[in-house]
Amino acid sequence: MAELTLVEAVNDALHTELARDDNVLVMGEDVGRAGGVFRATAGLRDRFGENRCVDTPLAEAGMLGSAVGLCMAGWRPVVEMQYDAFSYPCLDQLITHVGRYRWRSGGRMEFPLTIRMPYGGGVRAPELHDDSPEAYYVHTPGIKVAIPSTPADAKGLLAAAIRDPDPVVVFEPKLVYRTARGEVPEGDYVVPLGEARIAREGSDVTLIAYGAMVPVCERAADELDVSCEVLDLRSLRPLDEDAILASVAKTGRVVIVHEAPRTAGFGAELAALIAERAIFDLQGPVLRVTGYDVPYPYWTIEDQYVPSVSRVVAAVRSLF
Amino acid sequence: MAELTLVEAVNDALHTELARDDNVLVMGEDVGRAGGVFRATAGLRDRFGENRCVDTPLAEAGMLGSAVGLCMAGWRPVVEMQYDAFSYPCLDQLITHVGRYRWRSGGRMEFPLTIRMPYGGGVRAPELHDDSPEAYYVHTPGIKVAIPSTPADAKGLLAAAIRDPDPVVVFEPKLVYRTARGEVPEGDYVVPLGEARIAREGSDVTLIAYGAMVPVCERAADELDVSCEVLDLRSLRPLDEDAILASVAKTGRVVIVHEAPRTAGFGAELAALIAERAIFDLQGPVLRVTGYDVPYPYWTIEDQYVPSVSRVVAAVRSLF
Amino acid sequence: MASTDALSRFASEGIGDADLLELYRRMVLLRTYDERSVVYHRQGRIGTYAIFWNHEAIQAGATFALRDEDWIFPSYRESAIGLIRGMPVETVIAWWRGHPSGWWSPADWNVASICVPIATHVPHAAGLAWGKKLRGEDAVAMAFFGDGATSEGAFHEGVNFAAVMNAPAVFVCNNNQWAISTPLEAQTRAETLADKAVGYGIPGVRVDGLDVLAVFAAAREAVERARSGDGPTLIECVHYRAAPHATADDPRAYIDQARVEEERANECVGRFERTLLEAGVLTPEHAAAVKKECEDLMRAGIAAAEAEPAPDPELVFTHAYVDPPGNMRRG
Amino acid sequence: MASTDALSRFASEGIGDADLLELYRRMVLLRTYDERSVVYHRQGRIGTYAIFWNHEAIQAGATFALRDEDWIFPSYRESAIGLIRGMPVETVIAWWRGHPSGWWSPADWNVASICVPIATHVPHAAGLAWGKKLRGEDAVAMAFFGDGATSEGAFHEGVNFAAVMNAPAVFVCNNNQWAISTPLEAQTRAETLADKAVGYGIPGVRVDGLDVLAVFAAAREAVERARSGDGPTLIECVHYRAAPHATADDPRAYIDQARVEEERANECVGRFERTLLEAGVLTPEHAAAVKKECEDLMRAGIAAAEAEPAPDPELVFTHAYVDPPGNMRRG
Ligand SMILES: Cc1ncc(C[n+]2csc(CCOP(=O)(O)OP(=O)(O)O)c2C)c(N)n1
Ligand SMILES: Cc1ncc(C[n+]2csc(CCOP(=O)(O)OP(=O)(O)O)c2C)c(N)n1
Ligand SMILES: [Mg+2]
Ligand SMILES: [Mg+2]
Repeated sequence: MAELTLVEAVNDALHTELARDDNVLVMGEDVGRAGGVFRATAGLRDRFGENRCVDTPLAEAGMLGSAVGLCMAGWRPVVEMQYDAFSYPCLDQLITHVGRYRWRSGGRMEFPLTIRMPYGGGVRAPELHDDSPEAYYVHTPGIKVAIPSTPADAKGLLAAAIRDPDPVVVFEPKLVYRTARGEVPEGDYVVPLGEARIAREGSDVTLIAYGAMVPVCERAADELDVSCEVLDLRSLRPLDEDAILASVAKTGRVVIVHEAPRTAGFGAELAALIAERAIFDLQGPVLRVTGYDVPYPYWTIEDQYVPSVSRVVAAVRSLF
Repeated sequence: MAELTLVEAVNDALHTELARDDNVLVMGEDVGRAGGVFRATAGLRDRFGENRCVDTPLAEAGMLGSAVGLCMAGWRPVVEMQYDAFSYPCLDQLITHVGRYRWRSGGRMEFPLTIRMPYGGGVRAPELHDDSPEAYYVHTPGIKVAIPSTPADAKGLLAAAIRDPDPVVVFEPKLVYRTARGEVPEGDYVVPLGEARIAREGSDVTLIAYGAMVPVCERAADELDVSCEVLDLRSLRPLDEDAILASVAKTGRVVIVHEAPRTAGFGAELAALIAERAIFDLQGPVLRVTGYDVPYPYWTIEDQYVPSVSRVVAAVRSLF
Repeated sequence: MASTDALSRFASEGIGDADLLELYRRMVLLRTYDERSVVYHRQGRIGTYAIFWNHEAIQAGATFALRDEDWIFPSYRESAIGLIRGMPVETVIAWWRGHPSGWWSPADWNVASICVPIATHVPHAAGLAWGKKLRGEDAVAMAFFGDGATSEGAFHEGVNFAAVMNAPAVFVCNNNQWAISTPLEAQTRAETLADKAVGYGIPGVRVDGLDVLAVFAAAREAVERARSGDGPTLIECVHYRAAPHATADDPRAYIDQARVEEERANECVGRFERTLLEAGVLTPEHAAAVKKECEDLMRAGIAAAEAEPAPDPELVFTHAYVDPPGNMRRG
Repeated sequence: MASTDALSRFASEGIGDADLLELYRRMVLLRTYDERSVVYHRQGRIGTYAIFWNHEAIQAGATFALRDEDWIFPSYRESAIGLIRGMPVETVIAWWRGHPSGWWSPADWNVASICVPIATHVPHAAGLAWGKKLRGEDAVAMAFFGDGATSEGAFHEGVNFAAVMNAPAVFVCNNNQWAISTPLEAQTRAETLADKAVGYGIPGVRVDGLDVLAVFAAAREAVERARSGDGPTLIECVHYRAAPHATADDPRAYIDQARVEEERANECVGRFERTLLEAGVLTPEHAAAVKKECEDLMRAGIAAAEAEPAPDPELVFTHAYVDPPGNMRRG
């Protein structure tokens, strides 16, 4: 066990997986010579060569589109999108091809590619360095989505994504890239997709979150006098519905937290799941604390936008 | 009043709005010489000239990106995407610019552009002619979304979209382009965004739908012995929350129907709204009847995918 | 006429009569597929169909330069190109019937899936070619797309990727001068589409898209260049769309029919046939036999396609994931 | 040196000393803005900042060919280009401080918003130029972007649109030969970036990006071409990035510092200053006065930016819509 930051854990996973499987290849903008703008791919080019850690032209659709072709040639590409909002040019390839090509092949070809990107706000950056695009990805059939909140999960979920036979998108909470530190198992380490983590046991209310909102919920739990269960989803598809329903059955109260805009965000899916499958367990409304349906704001006021401990606390209090 | 098909009503709206405002301009692939692959833009080029109804190069991002520039030059562009799935290349411009540019200008510039496209399945077409992408659009801040189900609304909502000072996306249900016929007011006719339509009054259960799923819900209501209220949203953003909550308060039972994949589809937002604001009105779970989280299937079995009358009927029955 | 000289030139290069007759057979096969399909559509036996009449010289000529290990990336306009590799006629017909038996595995034929969204397969070809090269495998990727496709960002990003990666790719542009109803001059201001190669630092060539031997010669050179490690080539095959875009389309609204008639009079299969007859490579009997063989193939193909049992509704779910999420079936 | 000849040539064309001194002032203004900003960043007074040191000749030279009614479409690399139009220093500083007062209306200055996502503003420039032309208004659009930007589909689609629409647009590529850590040869295989113009059927020119007069001359020709209805031009301004990509970047990992030192020795502002001094157009006193004036402007600017009251949190919602949906504030 080594104590690593979240971004170091990502780097560790990439080193481990490239060493483990010669078919794994990392590609993206500035991943090679520079080792990534967040250093997530540091050391890969020196260790595995420029053909296993490739600096591509500046073209996200070209990156993802050629990754589809790489899969056809037997590779398992790991594509880095430099930032959340800079992944949007690749959505066309994602929706029209990445999510459909296995289906198109009558199930006889696999497209085991991974897309990973830093996401989320709070980093005092110019616009479009703060987005939380997970809903665009998780709404797309054929795609799986994972979002770690701890260094150990950052390693384990990325390893699971790279080994998964289907396309997986991993969103890494850049806000805690360097501040989240924790014990990370060395060498082979996989956290299976689809298993939520109970970040904190509780009995009065369930806080459901992922990524950088997990620590926010934990801090809110500290402030609250009621007993909060904090559920860290870790994976949005596959989704650990049992863990959600079990917790709701126990507490009867739910607050869902994410940074993305509210309308048709993933929180809506969680609320819908609960409204369909756990309606009679509920002792109150299913609340969401989310980003607003407005462009991500100027960073001097971004704290008004990103769900805060106090907004989560207020939502929980309103349930009692 | 003339009796028109839905696509004729779209064409009528375009003729009316281009005649009404010299700043309105229609652009897209094959909208000019051919009058659109569905004839939605027929006659515009002859009547208003090739500069008011422009055949563009085959480039959706280029179309929407230049429409942003056209707005800066004082135009009100109406951009046709030839089919739902062929709009995906424009998502980057939509998310990074169309939804944000007014904010970026400190509210001092307007981007009154309209995107319109045929959407939805059931038309026995090759793949990617069947998608229901509304969730990608409605999740995007700064964008409004309207979806008509009748010829009159197709005209009135498109007119409202073109006159609206904000960017509006109008999805036209291509399945009923030529089969939905109805009285359409001649000349100036606007259906305000944000007002749902009660397609049928009822007291036992509320069926919420839009576009081509409205007639499906109406047929289901015919088959059912319980009294169904069918709510045609007409506009997803702005959303007529009062109409939804009023109907749920009356019936206490809800079935939401859309063609798009289920996960994080707009139905999730509707269920989440109800779970948050109407939880104590509910006498049963909030159900969704939707497309599945898989690629839209081969057309010989697409009827297994698109919500059918019998699936809606079964969902309603399960509530009693 | 030039083509007979071409024949002797090819002969001197070892392209013998057998090869020419095989090339002829492939053109006839494609032509027969296309003409029968239009009839099948009229009879309601297949859905909307993208007609490739008079595009056969491009499709047969370009792929004639490939080996079986090379990959083909077709657009909807090249839907039947797999026939050249021996793909069963019923497979392609089934695709146009929306029947699951029409979905093949690219790995089975080294023919990628029919690409419906314009130009989005161009980066796939770049990636496949690059990926094969990285593995030290000797395979070339050949992508087909139209004149309109060159306006898409996906074309630009894909060709640039291939060029930068020095990938063994050949980009074949079917310049039929129309994108549905949009003429070439509304698509680009460039003198030629081959000019676009300059911006990627790769060779661009322009050939008569109705001269199968000219297309083949250009493709052969491009494939050799790719194989020998010198990177991609862009080939512009110039002709003029002499049929509707698809069965649903009525071009009379926008194309001058006189021009279309001219084009039809000079159609590529008959042109090659005349050349071969003239050169004594082909006899009328052989030509008739080839046509008969292809018609029989089609007859058997449509019969087989129509004999397919109705698809299992379960197929809505079967192929979405290797390892499907639990809630996939909820709807 | 060539530039002195250039001066006389310009003089004969009516570009007099006053113009040259104004051009010099603009370069010094941009240089001062950039150098002070790096200091402000170190002092924690602005956020991450994209350094444009030694890009001043491109920005000042190209825009010197514009009239006030012409539009400028900057990338983050041209964040301060509005200063040339008289935009207050504090506005640009505020942008880098993430303060709402840094967001101007493009219509106020005919300067579009700073474009952060690479190349996505290229189609905006095409649309603006096309739209102005449709209205019969005489305005040219000039877009700035980097070498890396030419790999994006948005660049391709935007330039092609402008070419097809014969729009009065000028595309200025700042080829500093690096996209963060990615060198030009990993971005394109083309001989030059100006070559890309061929594929769009428009003129492409290549100039020394450190020679402000060469950039101005090329821009002036392109602007005249656009204004006279002959369509867009692509101008490649070649130099070499002699500073980090941004304050957050450490180029020592990937750029040879010796090369950077060479470049710095030949930086563009000093070069132009020497030319003007040599030609007797500029005196050391005047040069000193200009620098002082620019430093004062910066001092006033940062003071004004820092004097801005903390933004009203309500601004999270204010500008999203003209006519906001009712649920906008729910979160
Ligand atoms: C991304 C995308 N946009 C639009 C369409 C609709 N569409 C189908 S074919 C076509 C024209 C294509 O023209 P071209 O590239 O010249 O190929 P051709 O049909 O002439 O072979 C269009 C616009 C599509 N299939 N994909
Ligand atoms: C679409 C998009 N992808 C990635 C980025 C991240 N990024 C910021 S600057 C940059 C390099 C740009 O290089 P170039 O176009 O040469 O311009 P320069 O920075 O050299 O002026 C990258 C990749 C971005 N801003 N937008
Ligand atoms: Mg064509
Ligand atoms: Mg650069």
